[in-house]
Amino acid sequence: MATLTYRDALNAALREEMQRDGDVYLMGEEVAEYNGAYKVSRGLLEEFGAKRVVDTPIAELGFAGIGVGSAMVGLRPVVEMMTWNFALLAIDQIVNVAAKIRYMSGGQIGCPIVFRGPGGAALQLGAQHSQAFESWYAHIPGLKVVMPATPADAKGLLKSAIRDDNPVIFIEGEMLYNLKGEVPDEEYLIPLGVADIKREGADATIVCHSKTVAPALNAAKTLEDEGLDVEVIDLRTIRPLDEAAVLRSVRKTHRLVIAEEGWGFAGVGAQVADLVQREAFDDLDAPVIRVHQADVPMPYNKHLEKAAKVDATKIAAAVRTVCYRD
Amino acid sequence: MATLTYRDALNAALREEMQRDGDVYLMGEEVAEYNGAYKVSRGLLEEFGAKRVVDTPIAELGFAGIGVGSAMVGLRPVVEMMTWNFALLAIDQIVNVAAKIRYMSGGQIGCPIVFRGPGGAALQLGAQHSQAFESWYAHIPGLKVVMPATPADAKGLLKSAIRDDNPVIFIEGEMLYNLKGEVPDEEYLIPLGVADIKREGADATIVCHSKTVAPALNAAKTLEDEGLDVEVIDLRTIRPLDEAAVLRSVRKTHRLVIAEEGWGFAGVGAQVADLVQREAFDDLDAPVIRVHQADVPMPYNKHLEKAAKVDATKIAAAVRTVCYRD
Amino acid sequence: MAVSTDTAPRPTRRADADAYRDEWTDWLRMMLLIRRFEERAGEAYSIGHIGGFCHLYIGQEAVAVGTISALRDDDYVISAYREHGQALARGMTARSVMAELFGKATGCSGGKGGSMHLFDLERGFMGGHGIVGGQIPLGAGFAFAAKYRETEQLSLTYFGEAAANIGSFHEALNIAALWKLPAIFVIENNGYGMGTAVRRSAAITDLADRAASYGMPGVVVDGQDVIAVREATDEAVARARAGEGPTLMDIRTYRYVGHSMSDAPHGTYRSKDEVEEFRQRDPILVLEERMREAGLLDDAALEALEAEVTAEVADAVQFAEESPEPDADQLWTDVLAPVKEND
Amino acid sequence: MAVSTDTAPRPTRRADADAYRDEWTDWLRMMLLIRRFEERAGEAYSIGHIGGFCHLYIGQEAVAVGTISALRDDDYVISAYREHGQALARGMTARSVMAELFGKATGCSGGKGGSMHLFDLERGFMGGHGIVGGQIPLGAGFAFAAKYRETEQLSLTYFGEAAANIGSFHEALNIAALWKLPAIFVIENNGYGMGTAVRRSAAITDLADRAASYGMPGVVVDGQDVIAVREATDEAVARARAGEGPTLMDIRTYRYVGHSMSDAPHGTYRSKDEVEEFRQRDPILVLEERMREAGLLDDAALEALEAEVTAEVADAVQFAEESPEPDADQLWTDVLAPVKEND
Ligand SMILES: Cc1ncc(C[n+]2csc(CCOP(=O)(O)OP(=O)(O)O)c2C)c(N)n1
Ligand SMILES: Cc1ncc(C[n+]2csc(CCOP(=O)(O)OP(=O)(O)O)c2C)c(N)n1
Ligand SMILES: [Mg+2]
Ligand SMILES: [Mg+2]
Repeated sequence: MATLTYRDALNAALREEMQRDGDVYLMGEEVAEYNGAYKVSRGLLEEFGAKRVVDTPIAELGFAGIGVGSAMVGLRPVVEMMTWNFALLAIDQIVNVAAKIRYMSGGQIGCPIVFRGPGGAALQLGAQHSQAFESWYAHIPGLKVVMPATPADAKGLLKSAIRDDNPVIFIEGEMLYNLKGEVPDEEYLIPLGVADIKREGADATIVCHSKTVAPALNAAKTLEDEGLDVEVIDLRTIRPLDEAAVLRSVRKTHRLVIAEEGWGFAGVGAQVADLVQREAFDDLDAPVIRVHQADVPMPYNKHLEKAAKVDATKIAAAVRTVCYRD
Repeated sequence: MATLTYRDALNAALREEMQRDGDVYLMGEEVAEYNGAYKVSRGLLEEFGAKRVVDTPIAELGFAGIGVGSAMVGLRPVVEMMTWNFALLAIDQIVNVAAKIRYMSGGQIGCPIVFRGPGGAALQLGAQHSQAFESWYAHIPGLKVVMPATPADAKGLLKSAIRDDNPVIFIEGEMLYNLKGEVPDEEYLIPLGVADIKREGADATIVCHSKTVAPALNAAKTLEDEGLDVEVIDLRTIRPLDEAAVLRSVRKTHRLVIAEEGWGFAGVGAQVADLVQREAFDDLDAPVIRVHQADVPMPYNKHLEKAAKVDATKIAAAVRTVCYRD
Repeated sequence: MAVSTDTAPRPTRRADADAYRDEWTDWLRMMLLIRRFEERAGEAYSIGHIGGFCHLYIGQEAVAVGTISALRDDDYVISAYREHGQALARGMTARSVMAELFGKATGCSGGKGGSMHLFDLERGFMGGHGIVGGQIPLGAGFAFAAKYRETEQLSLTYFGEAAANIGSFHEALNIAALWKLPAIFVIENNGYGMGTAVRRSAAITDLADRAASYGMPGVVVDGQDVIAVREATDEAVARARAGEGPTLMDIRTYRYVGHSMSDAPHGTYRSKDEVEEFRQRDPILVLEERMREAGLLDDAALEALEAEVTAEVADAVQFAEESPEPDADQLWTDVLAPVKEND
Repeated sequence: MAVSTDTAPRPTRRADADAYRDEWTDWLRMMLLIRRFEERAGEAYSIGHIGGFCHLYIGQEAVAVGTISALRDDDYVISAYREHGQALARGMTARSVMAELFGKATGCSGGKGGSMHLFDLERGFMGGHGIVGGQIPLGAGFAFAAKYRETEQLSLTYFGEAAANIGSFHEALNIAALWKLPAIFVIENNGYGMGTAVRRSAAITDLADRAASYGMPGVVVDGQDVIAVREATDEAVARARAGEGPTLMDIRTYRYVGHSMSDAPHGTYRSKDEVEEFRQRDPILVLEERMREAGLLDDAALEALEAEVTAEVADAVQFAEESPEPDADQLWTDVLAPVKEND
């Protein structure tokens, strides 16, 4: 096992898949000569050349559509969105073409494309640059939505996403890029649609994904000292959702907290709460509680931003509540 | 009380508000000379002239931004989206500017704008023209989301939306435009954020909005003959959600079905289910059940389309389930 | 022709009028087929056999026939929602297109696409798209793939003149020119976007001039003269094949019918007289006369062609009527790719 | 200057070089203020007093000063995220801008906006926007409102040259020209969008030529000569006020520093030499020399100005440091308008 950053794990996944399949190419703003705004594509231009590592103008709608078009005829583009905030400009191509082309064409035309880049907030980037849109994409049939929390998951899931024959929304995190973790040396894939138990526990379940996984694990550690044994389930893939994994855990612990980075209304957590109350109604010993961003545009000021964000303290408090420990 | 169509009720609301306030203007594709693609703006060009009833090129991002800009400096635009499907191209201006400008500017700059037009499916318009995006907009702090189901509500809510100092997403329905109903003769407003009990009942609650209100009422009629007394709550406004009205009803009936037109994953119904299990956990005698569109892009074929859509039969079946009558 | 004279078709043919004469009969036949197909589609729509939106191509036939006849079989074609004519010109059978309009399982999209979403991957017919301008970046994407694979294929992208005001036009053309993609962008300029004349939606009415913003050639073409259309397309094709990059064609034509079946042929935005005037220079008549002059067509031959296409369309309608509806389980298929071994 | 010579600033001044001489001192002072302000902002960023993204304006001062000096107080100004200089040129105090960068309650956006989101409604400074191109339709919207109200106000919209490739540029300019809105669109052409030179992102490098797609005048302006900038802006202002519609200005300038504070001044995309070469024609030096020639400036006067602006900036930094953080409840305010009686 080597220790890699999340950034380098993604870089390795891209490199391996580009070596493996000549139809895979990377396109986006600053991905080539600049090595990527967040350096995820470092070195790929040198290795694969300008034909397969393509710098684009600032034209999200245009290059997303070009990527989708090339995927409709069999290439396997990886389209980098410098951040997912900017993908709002491209969302018509993602939702109206990538997600629907197979269905509209009666199964004739596929769209094996990966849209990837950092989502959610970093530090003090302000309202327009700090948004988590996973629940939007997960709302759309025809898309898959993947959000790795660790370097090992990032690599294995990105490789699977690139090999998947469907459009995949792959949401990373600027705050995760420097996260270090063990990554297997040999090649491996992690299947899409399979959640991961990041920590086993018996008293309560925390369902989380992406940036809420680390705080959830910290909260679990804190609660351990308080005599609470908490299970932490990392969804890893938001759509398709691993419903069985969530239900299995809740049927064991009877208590559930859902932590997500984004806003609450019709967020991913709302869907998980709906699922659990519907499928595990009698297993629940307490209402499901959600932890999510303050329901406001993200403020610039660092104290206000901190107050707006999900953290281990807020998650731990929610777990105490579902365990009637407060 | 006069009997008006939903279309004419909207038309009357626009006319009255434009007469009342010279800062209110209507802008969009084909709204002026063509009287609107769905004739909602019929006659407004003649009455108010080309300065206040403005035909635009096909450039949703551009004219949405122009509308937002004019609202930032105090005009009160009503921007018609020919359908909400096309608003995906304008969503950056709606989400990144209209919804955030007040917050980002520290309260200096408001955005009193209404975006309106038909949402959801009509008949056989295919995958790209048959989408319900209310859960997306309701996810965004800074926006209000309004979806009237009747002519009277359409008129009263549109007038309030135009007078509201916030950006309002006003979603109509092509299938509702010809719906007839009683509309008060004297001027009236219906406040945003207040649900309406469309039918009182004691045994179960159906929460619905827009196009699912009529089928919900039909289902209630059917179930009446089966001895079930069903309450029908029309949300009318999705954001801010009238949580009190929903909880009040559930605490009375102890059983809830949520019916919405759109897709299920992280839909409006997921949020309502989450709310109810959280706030009325012990009042529920059965899990909350949701009825929504089949989780697929909308097919063109009329039989497949019918099968994909929510109808009274599906809603009634769900009510029987929560009442353990099946 | 008050409102739209500024974009009215005008003669642009330059080369020998006899050029392509061995293809004329095929072209005439195809234009007739499209015309009759659309007429029958209109009838079927009015009696409820076709649903949703239905946008007819009547009056614009020379554009599809003149452009597509210049292509290789492995080139890519993509259009908007007014694409029946292009689908037929690309060699899709009247049966498969009519059946799709009827929503039948035998339709080119299995009944799941409909009039606005015709697809035939085998023939490189990539739709059929309903969001104005959405197909423009996609067309550039096919050209990107062709260049990536060095296949010398090209892509032909159709859109209405009103789509030249939307962002995707600008973004796609800039990138296509910057990367010298083998693409041809065809403004199918029928003078109106729904009820809006060009000069009410575009700050300049000679849309070909917008090519200069991307350093690509822009040409105005007489869309009612199939020979002129083919001539201009050949040049664009040559550029694309030679790796010289994209061309923007502003092909001037006219829509005789309403924007869609739910729209009257004329109304507040254009007069009956205007429509009548444009009908005088009908693309089918223009070629017909040229062929008669050249002694390649007489009444008998024309009647024979008419009989052929009428029969072909009648057969297509019958086929569509008799074809089965898609199975109920088709609702759930084609959302995602069939599950395969990841490796 | 390999990579970006194709868009390098070149002299464009036409009128009498003495024009505006009574304003020169103010301009020099403002350019110096911006320069020193940005230098101090850079320092404050490196020691963590400023967070997030911070895009400095160093090298581009003449653009903001030359354009904004031509405006009326009630005109509207809107820009992207590289807007500190324009905010100061518009008369916002160094205190209110620096405090905003520090995220303090006394900042022009109450600490909730930050470097990319400076606002001052009173001065018609409408932001500070972070989505490339997003401000272009907004600027057209202010012009729409001005025309609607017949106030003879106009809007001045800044964006980088890389934004000229995005859809909103095309849509907004077409509509603004079609409706003859009193708008001025300024391409602040510093040669690069992050690490991408113009010729790698635009199919043509003379972006002013894109004005022709909208039938509006497009002018190339020497952005390092504040007099030339003002001269060209006056013409655009005159057109707008006269109801003749928008103008596109391609103002050629150069960014001495990195794209943002997290980016090096030079790297793979441009050489140290190139940056040095451009620094030779510094906008402050250009005016300074002109003033010396004209006998309007000597060392003493310059030192006095320097001392003034240095003190002003120092005061702004101290003010920002000592200002309070926003109250915790500010997290929840300004999401929606304060509830008012709906009549
Ligand atoms: C983005 C978008 N906006 C609006 C519409 C509604 N609409 C469909 S066709 C059309 C007019 C298009 O005109 P043009 O591009 O000239 O094509 P034509 O119909 O004349 O062939 C409009 C406004 C749409 N489908 N997509
Ligand atoms: C729509 C969008 N895409 C990408 C970005 C990331 N980004 C921020 S600035 C920038 C470069 C813009 O260059 P230019 O327009 O020339 O302005 P400059 O920074 O040179 O002043 C990019 C790509 C963004 N903010 N918005
Ligand atoms: Mg047209
Ligand atoms: Mg730049």
